Amino acid sequence: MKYIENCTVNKNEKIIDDIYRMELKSNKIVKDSKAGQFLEIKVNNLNYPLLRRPISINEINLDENLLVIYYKTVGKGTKILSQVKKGEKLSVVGPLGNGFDTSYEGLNIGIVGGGIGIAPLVELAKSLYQKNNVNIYLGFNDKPYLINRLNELSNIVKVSTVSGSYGYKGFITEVLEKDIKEGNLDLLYACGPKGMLKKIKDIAKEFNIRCQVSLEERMGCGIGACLGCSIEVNGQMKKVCVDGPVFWSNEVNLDE
Amino acid sequence: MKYIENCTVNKNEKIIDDIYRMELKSNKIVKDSKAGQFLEIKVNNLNYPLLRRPISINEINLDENLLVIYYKTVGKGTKILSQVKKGEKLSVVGPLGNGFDTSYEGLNIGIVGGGIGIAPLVELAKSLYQKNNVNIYLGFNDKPYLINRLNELSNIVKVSTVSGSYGYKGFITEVLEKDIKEGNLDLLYACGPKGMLKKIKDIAKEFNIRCQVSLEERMGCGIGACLGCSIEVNGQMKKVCVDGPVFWSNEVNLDE
Amino acid sequence: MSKKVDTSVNLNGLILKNPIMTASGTFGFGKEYEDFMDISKLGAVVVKGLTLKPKKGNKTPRIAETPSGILNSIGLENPGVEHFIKEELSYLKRKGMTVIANIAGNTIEEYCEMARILNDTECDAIEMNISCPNVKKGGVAFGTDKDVVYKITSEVKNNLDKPLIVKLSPNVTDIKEIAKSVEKGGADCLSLINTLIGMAVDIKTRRPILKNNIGGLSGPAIKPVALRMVWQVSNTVNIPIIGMGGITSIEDVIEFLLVGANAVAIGTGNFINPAINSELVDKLEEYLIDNNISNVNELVGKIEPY
Amino acid sequence: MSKKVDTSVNLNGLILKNPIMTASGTFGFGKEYEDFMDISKLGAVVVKGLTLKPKKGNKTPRIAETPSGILNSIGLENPGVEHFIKEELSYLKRKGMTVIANIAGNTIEEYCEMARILNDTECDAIEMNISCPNVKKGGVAFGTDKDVVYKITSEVKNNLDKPLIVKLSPNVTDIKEIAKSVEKGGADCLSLINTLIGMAVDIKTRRPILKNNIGGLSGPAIKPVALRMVWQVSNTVNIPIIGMGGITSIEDVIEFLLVGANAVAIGTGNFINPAINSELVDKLEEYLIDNNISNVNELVGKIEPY
Ligand SMILES: Cc1cc2nc3c(=O)[nH]c(=O)nc-3n(C[C@H](O)[C@H](O)[C@H](O)COP(=O)(O)OP(=O)(O)OC[C@H]3O[C@@H](n4cnc5c(N)ncnc54)[C@H](O)[C@@H]3O)c2cc1C
Ligand SMILES: Cc1cc2nc3c(=O)[nH]c(=O)nc-3n(C[C@H](O)[C@H](O)[C@H](O)COP(=O)(O)OP(=O)(O)OC[C@H]3O[C@@H](n4cnc5c(N)ncnc54)[C@H](O)[C@@H]3O)c2cc1C
Ligand SMILES: Cc1cc2nc3c(=O)[nH]c(=O)nc-3n(C[C@H](O)[C@H](O)[C@H](O)COP(=O)(O)O)c2cc1C
Ligand SMILES: Cc1cc2nc3c(=O)[nH]c(=O)nc-3n(C[C@H](O)[C@H](O)[C@H](O)COP(=O)(O)O)c2cc1C
Ligand code: FES
Ligand code: FES
Repeated sequence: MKYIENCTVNKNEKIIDDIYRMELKSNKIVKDSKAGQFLEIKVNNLNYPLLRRPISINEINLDENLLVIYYKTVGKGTKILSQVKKGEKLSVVGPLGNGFDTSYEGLNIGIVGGGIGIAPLVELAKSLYQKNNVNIYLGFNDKPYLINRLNELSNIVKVSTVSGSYGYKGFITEVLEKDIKEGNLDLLYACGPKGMLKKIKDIAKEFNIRCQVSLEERMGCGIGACLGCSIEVNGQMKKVCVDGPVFWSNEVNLDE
Repeated sequence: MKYIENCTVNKNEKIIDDIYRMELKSNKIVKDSKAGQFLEIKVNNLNYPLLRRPISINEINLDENLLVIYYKTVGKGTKILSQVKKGEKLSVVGPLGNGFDTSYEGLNIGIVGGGIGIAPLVELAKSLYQKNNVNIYLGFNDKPYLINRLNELSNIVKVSTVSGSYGYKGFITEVLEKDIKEGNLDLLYACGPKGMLKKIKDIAKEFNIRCQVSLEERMGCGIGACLGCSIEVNGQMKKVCVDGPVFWSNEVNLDE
Repeated sequence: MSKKVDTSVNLNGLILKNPIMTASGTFGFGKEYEDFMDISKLGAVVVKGLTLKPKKGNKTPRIAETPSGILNSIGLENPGVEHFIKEELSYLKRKGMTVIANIAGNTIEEYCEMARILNDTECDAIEMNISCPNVKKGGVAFGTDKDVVYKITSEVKNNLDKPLIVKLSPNVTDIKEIAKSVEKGGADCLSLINTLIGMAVDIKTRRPILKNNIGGLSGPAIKPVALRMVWQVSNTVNIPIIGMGGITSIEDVIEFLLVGANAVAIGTGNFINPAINSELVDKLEEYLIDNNISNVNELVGKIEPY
Repeated sequence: MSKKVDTSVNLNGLILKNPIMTASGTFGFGKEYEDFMDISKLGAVVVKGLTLKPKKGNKTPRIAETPSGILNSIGLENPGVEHFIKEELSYLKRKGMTVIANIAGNTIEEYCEMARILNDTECDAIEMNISCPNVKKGGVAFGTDKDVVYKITSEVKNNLDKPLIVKLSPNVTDIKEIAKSVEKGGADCLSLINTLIGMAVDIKTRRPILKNNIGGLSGPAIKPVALRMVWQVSNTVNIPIIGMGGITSIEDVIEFLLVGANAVAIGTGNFINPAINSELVDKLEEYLIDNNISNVNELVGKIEPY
């Protein structure tokens, strides 16, 4: 079930540079949410910016009825979001999308994230950890974040930065590829920039590993009504907002 | 000289019902301002609402570099203004308009205000009081405001309310007319709803008293460039934003 | 609410329990909104634009945001008219809803064939989109030439017993002229406006934001143009008008009724508030009660121009 | 700024030191903005639309706000072309500015007469407004019929030695066709877009907000339509284009240049930020430096469509 809910902002703080963390109080959406789903947030109550902004769920906190999100300020909408104060209310539609398929046990799992795409991996790790052996691979440009939280929810976290300021210097897919070659990953999950997803899709194909990728697409409605986000999946039109955002990497075309 | 200035909001508080008072810190505009002039305020930094809002100067406080305004929440712009917090900044253009002509001494002056039109009369009374005998006439629907402040700046303040909750029950123009008949007013100043201004114009004409009225018009630029606010004054096109907002009542047509 | 008000409207024989409709292409086939409201409250549902055969539409990105508006270049992705009849129509009819099928074709004959097919179904009326700016061989020419508009309207009408609504493109020099041709062609009702043609640019990549380069502009930004066109057309023709373009509030609804719309449709507004359609049904009733208006039709065309 | 960049543009012989201009009707005769900036920094000033005789314009209200836009129905209030020449032109020329006189007429002969009068002055070019939607007997017909557009352009050009810029109305079915007629008629440059025709309604009084009932829509709301039209026209004609419609930021300026505008004009943006024009001159220079572009013309038309 999807809801429109007026959520009170419980916290809104800068994490590093242009990345912010927000806690939203929720009574309805929080109860139906799962890893990999997203919210459509109206950043103010004006007709400008007009559309809601799609933001992934970072964590579902059922004890305190909180939905946590991480977002990067890239344009008008996210900049306005970063100025919202504790106690203010935001209109949120959710939970949206299919989420990750986490019905697995006893597997060697690789979770790969890049940049702001790391946000939804926390709830994902939560739902896989302990039932599986969870290896997390995180790629940053320069400054890492969320590493401590993910350490609590996995067997190992490996980090790379392009600048070399932390962890391996280079792309995280290089670390992943090395591990796959040496070790034994049964299943991959990935979220991050398109270039990274392409590379992971190729790796998954080469080594014949199943891989779920979370995609982004410009959205009108977020609920399957406008067909703004349709992509071809296995020859059929699928909506990123309801049939995704998570797809099997071998079924989607990432080259366009 | 007109300026664009980023003014910090020093105070923003509700006075009664839908009437708010705001103090703006100003270093430039405040120095060149006079009674009857106005400001063009951008209520947020978005393209919606698009235009600046014209608001009269209520008081000029040169000691503390403050511009005070009173405003009524009638639509989107003023509603957003009412939510601005102390410490935030607003882009203000001003001082705009001709202001009242206050170059008079030793006269029996009547200052008449209705509703939110009372706001600019404070600075006006300040500039006339003590050089003249200042009688103030204020008309409200129900709840009065600014009476105490105006009492400090005048010889007498007379008040009416339509509801009868305070002062004379009825229109303030009735009180004014009675005083004119009995006493001896040499000069009138008026600001308020069009209906009130029309009545005062008629009274001024009947008793042959000179009268300055402050008008409102929908504005584009506020600085004389767009011709959005042009009205015919004595057969010539005049701009409310630069040639006004104050005109001699006998020269303007208030019937349209 | 104790007092009863009459919100029903009669669009030349097509009776709606209230004048609040959904705009084609923004409400899917209705189901998508069922988590947010009881869709059977609505005056009518106009479904996504249908073509004779299924269509995959344009490549993404298909949506771009603009100041108080959006551009779309969906390109009429739809499962085809047959699929609609089999899978979607009966579901909506079982809920007792008034369903309007929006159709788009590449040739007059295609429009006529779809009209014939839909004529034998439970759908309540057909809205003919002669204005979709996204399909290269399609809409544009049909919607902008008054003679073609007359021809297509009269031919489709000949193939149809159900009410025919013709939806106009705003991308024309003289909307009144087009509206007159539609009326002459025998349409029962007009619907306006479709989207204005626009473009958005990404200065970082130096490419258009839409893969289709251009798209249709909708949302609050276009409301002034829509109001003007509805007003001009309502002063020109005698058939009823469904007004749309940028509606996001009850005040917007009243504005459209005042300038002469007999009913209104909400498009982009659904994306901002997915419950807007049913909220507007309630708010319209409240507005009528608060303003002592017993029948919504009393508002239609009641603007007093200068 | 140490590095030097070249911001000058050549509009078919009319050379501007930078491509930032003011849009007619939004910048008065220039003086109004002198408290806010050094107006001599601007590429050119396009003055308020002039008519042969002084005009009082329409009744107020003449301005209405709409979502991310405004409607205006000034109705060409102006002191007449003779007054302009005597009182305003020399002042601007003494500041070394490039001054473009915008003209509007009721007949082709009136346009020609104004062209002849202005030809003998110091003004640098003439922008012919064939699109003002506010004057009932005027603009509309001229700007929307391609044959009339050809005729008026060529006749005015015959009466003029100075560069002739023709300003197009967006309220047409096919802007490319009109642009071609203007080019064929011998114009040196095109300017687009003028305002879209719109309407705003006050539901409390049940009257239009504008005394003129309808008005011209400008501001950010129309930017997508303006970009699309500039793009289409720049792909159609070979004369330079001055692009405008909703510019309020340097990003907007770059968008217009990319889709093919050789220069840009800022209209409604002046009302929101009265210093915007001179700020954009600085920001354009910064943008070029930051992006390692040595000449602004390198941006013109550099969009890569799909
Ligand atoms: C399913 C999904 C989940 C996402 N999760 C997150 C998240 O957890 N944290 C985060 O920081 N970002 C996330 N994004 C990206 C985020 O939606 C955009 O960064 C954001 O919409 C940009 O808005 P803006 O106003 O700041 O930028 P602008 O560029 O001003 O936005 C203009 C328009 O483009 C759209 N847009 C711009 N970038 C994107 C994008 N990458 N994807 C989709 N639409 C876009 C906006 O929604 C808006 O409609 C997600 C996107 C999707 C589709
Ligand atoms: C010279 C002058 C001085 C003013 N001084 C004051 C003052 O001191 N306190 C105060 O409360 N109000 C004052 N007003 C009126 C004030 O400008 C409007 O109430 C305000 O602009 C409404 O904005 P809104 O967004 O809330 O309403 P909306 O109705 O949403 O505004 C829509 C548009 O109409 C314009 N508009 C609406 N009402 C008026 C109006 N009465 N006059 C001019 N434009 C209007 C707005 O500026 C805006 O462009 C003054 C107006 C003028 C012209
Ligand atoms: C995403 C989207 C898809 C649309 N698809 C169609 C369509 O298939 N057929 C049609 O006639 N109109 C279509 N339209 C136009 C709308 O029905 C409506 O005429 C227009 O958007 C103006 O209304 P609005 O401003 O309320 O959105 C579409 C609009 C949008 C935004
Ligand atoms: C108040 C106002 C007055 C205008 N007057 C004229 C005019 O006299 N002549 C003209 O050619 N265009 C006139 N225009 C149109 C502008 O020059 C410009 O083409 C249009 O506003 C689009 O640009 P913008 O969105 O930046 O305002 C006027 C626009 C406004 C807002
Ligand atoms: S965003 Fe509307 S269908 Fe996906
Ligand atoms: S508001 Fe622009 S001239 Fe007065």
